[in-house]
Amino acid sequence: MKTRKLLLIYAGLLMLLAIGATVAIQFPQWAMLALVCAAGQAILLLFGLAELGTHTPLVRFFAFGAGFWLVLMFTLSIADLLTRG
Amino acid sequence: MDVREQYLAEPYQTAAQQREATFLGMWVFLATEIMMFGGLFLVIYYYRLQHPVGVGEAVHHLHSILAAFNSALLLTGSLCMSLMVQASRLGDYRRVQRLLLLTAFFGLAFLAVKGFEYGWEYREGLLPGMGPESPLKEPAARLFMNIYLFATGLHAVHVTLGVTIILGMVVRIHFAHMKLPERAITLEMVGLYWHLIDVIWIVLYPSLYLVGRAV
Amino acid sequence: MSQKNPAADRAPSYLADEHGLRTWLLTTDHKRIAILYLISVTAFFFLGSLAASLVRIELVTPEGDLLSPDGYNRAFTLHGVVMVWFFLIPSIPAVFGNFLIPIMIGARDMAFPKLNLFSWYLLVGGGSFTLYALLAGGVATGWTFYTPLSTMFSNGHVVAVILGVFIVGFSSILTGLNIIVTIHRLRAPGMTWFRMPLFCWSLYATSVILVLATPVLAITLLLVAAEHLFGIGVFDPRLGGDPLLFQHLFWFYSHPAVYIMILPAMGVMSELVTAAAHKRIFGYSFVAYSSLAIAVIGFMVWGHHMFVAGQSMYASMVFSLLSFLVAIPSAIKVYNWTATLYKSNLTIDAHFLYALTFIGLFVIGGITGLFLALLAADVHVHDTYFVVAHFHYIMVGAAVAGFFGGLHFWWPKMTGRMYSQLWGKIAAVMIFCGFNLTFFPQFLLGYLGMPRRYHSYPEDFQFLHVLSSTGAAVLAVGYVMPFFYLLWSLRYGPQAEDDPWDAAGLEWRTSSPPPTHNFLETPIVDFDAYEYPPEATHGRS
Amino acid sequence: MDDEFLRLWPQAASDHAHAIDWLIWSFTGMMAIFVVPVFVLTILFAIRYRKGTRVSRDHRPRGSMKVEMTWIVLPFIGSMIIYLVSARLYYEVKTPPADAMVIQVVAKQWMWKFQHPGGQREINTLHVPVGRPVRLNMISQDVIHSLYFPALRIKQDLLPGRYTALWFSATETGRYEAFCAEYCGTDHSKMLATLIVQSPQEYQRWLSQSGASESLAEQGEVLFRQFGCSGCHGPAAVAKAPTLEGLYGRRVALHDGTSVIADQAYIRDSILLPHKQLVAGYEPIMPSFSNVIDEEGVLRLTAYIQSLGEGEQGEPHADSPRNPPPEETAP
Repeated sequence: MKTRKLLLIYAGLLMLLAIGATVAIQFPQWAMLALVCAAGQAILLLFGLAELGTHTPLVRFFAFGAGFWLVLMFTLSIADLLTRG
Repeated sequence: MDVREQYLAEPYQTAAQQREATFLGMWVFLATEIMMFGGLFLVIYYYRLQHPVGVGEAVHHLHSILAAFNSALLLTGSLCMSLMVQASRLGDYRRVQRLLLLTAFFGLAFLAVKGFEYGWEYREGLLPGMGPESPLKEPAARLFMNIYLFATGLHAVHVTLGVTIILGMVVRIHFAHMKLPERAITLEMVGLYWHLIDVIWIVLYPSLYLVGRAV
Repeated sequence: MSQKNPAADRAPSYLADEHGLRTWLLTTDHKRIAILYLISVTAFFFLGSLAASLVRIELVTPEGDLLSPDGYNRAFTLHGVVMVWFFLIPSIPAVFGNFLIPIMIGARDMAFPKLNLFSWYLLVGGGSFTLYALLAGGVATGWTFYTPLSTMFSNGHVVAVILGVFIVGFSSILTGLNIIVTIHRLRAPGMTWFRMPLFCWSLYATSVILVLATPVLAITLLLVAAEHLFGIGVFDPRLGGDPLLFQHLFWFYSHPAVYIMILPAMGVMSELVTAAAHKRIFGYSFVAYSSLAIAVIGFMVWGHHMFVAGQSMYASMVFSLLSFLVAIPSAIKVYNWTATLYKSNLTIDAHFLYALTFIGLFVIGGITGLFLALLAADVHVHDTYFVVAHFHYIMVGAAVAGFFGGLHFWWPKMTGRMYSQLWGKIAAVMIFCGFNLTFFPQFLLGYLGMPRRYHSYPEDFQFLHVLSSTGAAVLAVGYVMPFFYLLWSLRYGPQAEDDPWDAAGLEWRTSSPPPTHNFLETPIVDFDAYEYPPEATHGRS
Repeated sequence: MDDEFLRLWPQAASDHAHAIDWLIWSFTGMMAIFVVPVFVLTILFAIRYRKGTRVSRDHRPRGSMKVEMTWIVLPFIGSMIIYLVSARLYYEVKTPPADAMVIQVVAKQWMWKFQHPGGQREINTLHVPVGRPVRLNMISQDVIHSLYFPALRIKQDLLPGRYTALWFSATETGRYEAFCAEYCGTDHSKMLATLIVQSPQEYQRWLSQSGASESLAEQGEVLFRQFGCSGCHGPAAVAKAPTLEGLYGRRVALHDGTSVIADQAYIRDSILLPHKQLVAGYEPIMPSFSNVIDEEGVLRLTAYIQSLGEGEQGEPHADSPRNPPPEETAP
């Protein structure tokens, strides 16, 4: 992972951060876009700087495994909140 | 006998086996950190849905531009950490120490800006308990400020922990306890932990400062 | 002479090769750490039982006269906290998991030995911290710490107990992490996933739950401590906080936690049944996958604790349906154990009596669990003694029977000594009878409407309570007996041979007690799990 | 509460209770079909295949997909049938009939306070007429409690900050125990109540001589003036505030474009958290009364507002911005 590639990824991260922040502050109704930018930053950082791509698939499975259970927790808890009526 | 074999921990037969076990162990630990902050994110988004008006008012009072600058600090820290890991693989002691100190600097800068932000909010009376009368009318806004304080505080504790570990690594290299590139894997683990702290802040920043601002 | 490992020219056993307190307190040998865990876990078990006997004596009379109301509340809270976090969760994974997994998969030690010792210190550290808080005044919130009672209306040592449980939570996270990495990376050559004993499968599934659920408990308890200590009100109803959010977060951990408690016992059961039957298990892959299925579906069902707590009707119906789904893997396991006994070559020893106890009590516990999953029935029996009886049938009837069964099964391997079979069988029968006399009347009490955590109750429940308390006395004697004849066997018991039960498994192919590095040279595994000679008579030359 | 020496089955005082008992027995029966074979076969195999018995043990089965599938699918189908029955019963328990008589319940640490529509107030006892559906509108003032009637087989938690409902229609007269089922602190076991189901005549006689001077609504009116609500919401109001006549049960358009039915929860939130659901076209000038009025006061005010005339369901409120005559919204 040459230095130039790392700097490129870093620039990408900063750009995504800038986009997310400015959009959310100027047009609050589009604030959800900031979350999309954040997701992009997270994946870019994990695969770029943390080199998750080079590790064995088992490690990658555990890295994203936690996400599966979080999605579970979110959907069922918020489903209860929204259908409380 | 491959040079890396000498540093074989007790139960392992081959270095590759130990290397993969270390990565798997580290990522399982990082998964527990993600689950812990996951619980906190549920609290944040649960209350966003339950009290949109109150949360909107609280988010309106937060200083999101200052926090954006703070996020940039952490991203730079992550860059330095990756450069350090790359240097440690080449065994370049000087460069590794310099980059480690640079990362620690960015970590401390993040904490300093965070402290300044807390002070600013304290003077505005936003923080719970002590401080002047809170300008927030909605009780749900004060509830959100509580969550904001707890979430950023917990993250700050993790950043402090990360900075102390980095400084510990610098000390170990200084007294030549760590031979590179054989023991580079330890530095890679510290790098992973730092990247995780950064990922958590990347998601925490919009969840607290950006989404659902009062129009 | 069918000596299975001729090369074992008496390499010194892990107990004999070094002596002195330092070698125990600074050991990184997974077998010694398992013994350390066994001692501390047994100590916590007796402390929890003391609190339970206080509760049972109190309930003999309708009006609360032994303890003050607050004293009673602190007694059942102590019983809950100590039994859940300091006995049931660490018991089988930390004691038998640490001791047996490396040997069963042919490894020399756990993946991170130093981390293993550190988790034991976390257990003892967290334990003593909580012990001090519980004995110095304790806490009167129940082990569930429901808000706003725990955050705004409780004056006990809430924060101290929470910090103790928080520390012990890390102990179980690190144990889970150790087991996952060990099973993934340290299996002996030839030991594929489907040649592994089912005990390893169930401990792997348990570790996945341990690692993923415990952090959510950590954050929930931290939020309660922050609210109690600094007034950072996150669940404060005055500010619009929602007590149901706390219950979602708490039960998201606590239901998987009950699977952490029962899954390892199911693993022990698979070993006990196959060893006693001297036969391959019926449907190996089904039993193995059912452990993983419990680990996955176990995370989706927590809402059945909140059917009457103000949860939305539709969410309750979804949780009820999922709760029926999670019962299927447990049913598969029980049916497969029963089918294993078909055409088996059965020897009935003390440990097999504990296996029979497990099957009998776990089935009743599971069925009453389905009663609670039934929406309309739960509205009636939620938070009554029906629930108390249900989870005691599972935790005490099944999980503790699994722990005792494993203790009696692997005692010769761990200590190299044989205990008296007669006393073992008497204790098992006494535990079975005492248990049923204690907890079956509580089903009737629950359906009659006696609520949980009641210090005094109407007179017409007294007869059933007296029955239950006498049963508790019989159960207490049953639990104390193993303490005597097992310790007695340490000094006076005959020397155990390498494979006293003629069982099949890597742990029975090394000497007992095993040498420090388990095997003189890493075994090559070329046989299937539970490979017993097909012909009826037993004898392996 | 005829306390015999030993009672093994609780009294059943409502049709729902009998339905629950039937559900329990049928589920027990079905589960017995799936469970008894386990016990029988375990003991049978243990005796028949003991070591040393002369019995054929060749071609032992390693497992069979067919057998496994049967004991997965059959119990699941059985459970699904019972699940649907219990889900329907649960739906009935959770949806009170519209014509039910509403009784307010406020739980406080270690006592129950009941308030009848006619204004009668009781502590730890609840008189209800037999055969008539009764809806309990419940809230807690401090921690979570849970009102539990074993004889009616129902219970419902009371939450601080949110109304929860529990309804029943008792069919047999008599006195029945009521407990607090959710652990709520020191005297959790002393927090008992008695449900007294009476014939309609007895109930009327009890209502008349239980000395309620004024109804709930009249008590609410007293509070309405005492806390100065009439200053803004009254007919001769100087400040601009939504009129309350005919508000109850009507759909109100909110500031952020959504609209909500003005039920008890809406009115309670508007009193305690005025800015939470701001009515469209109004300024957020109403002060919060959250630590001024307690829960019982809120219930009385709500009863008073309800007595100002029920709005028809669904027709938007008179002065919502959709059809406001211009001069009326001008201050």
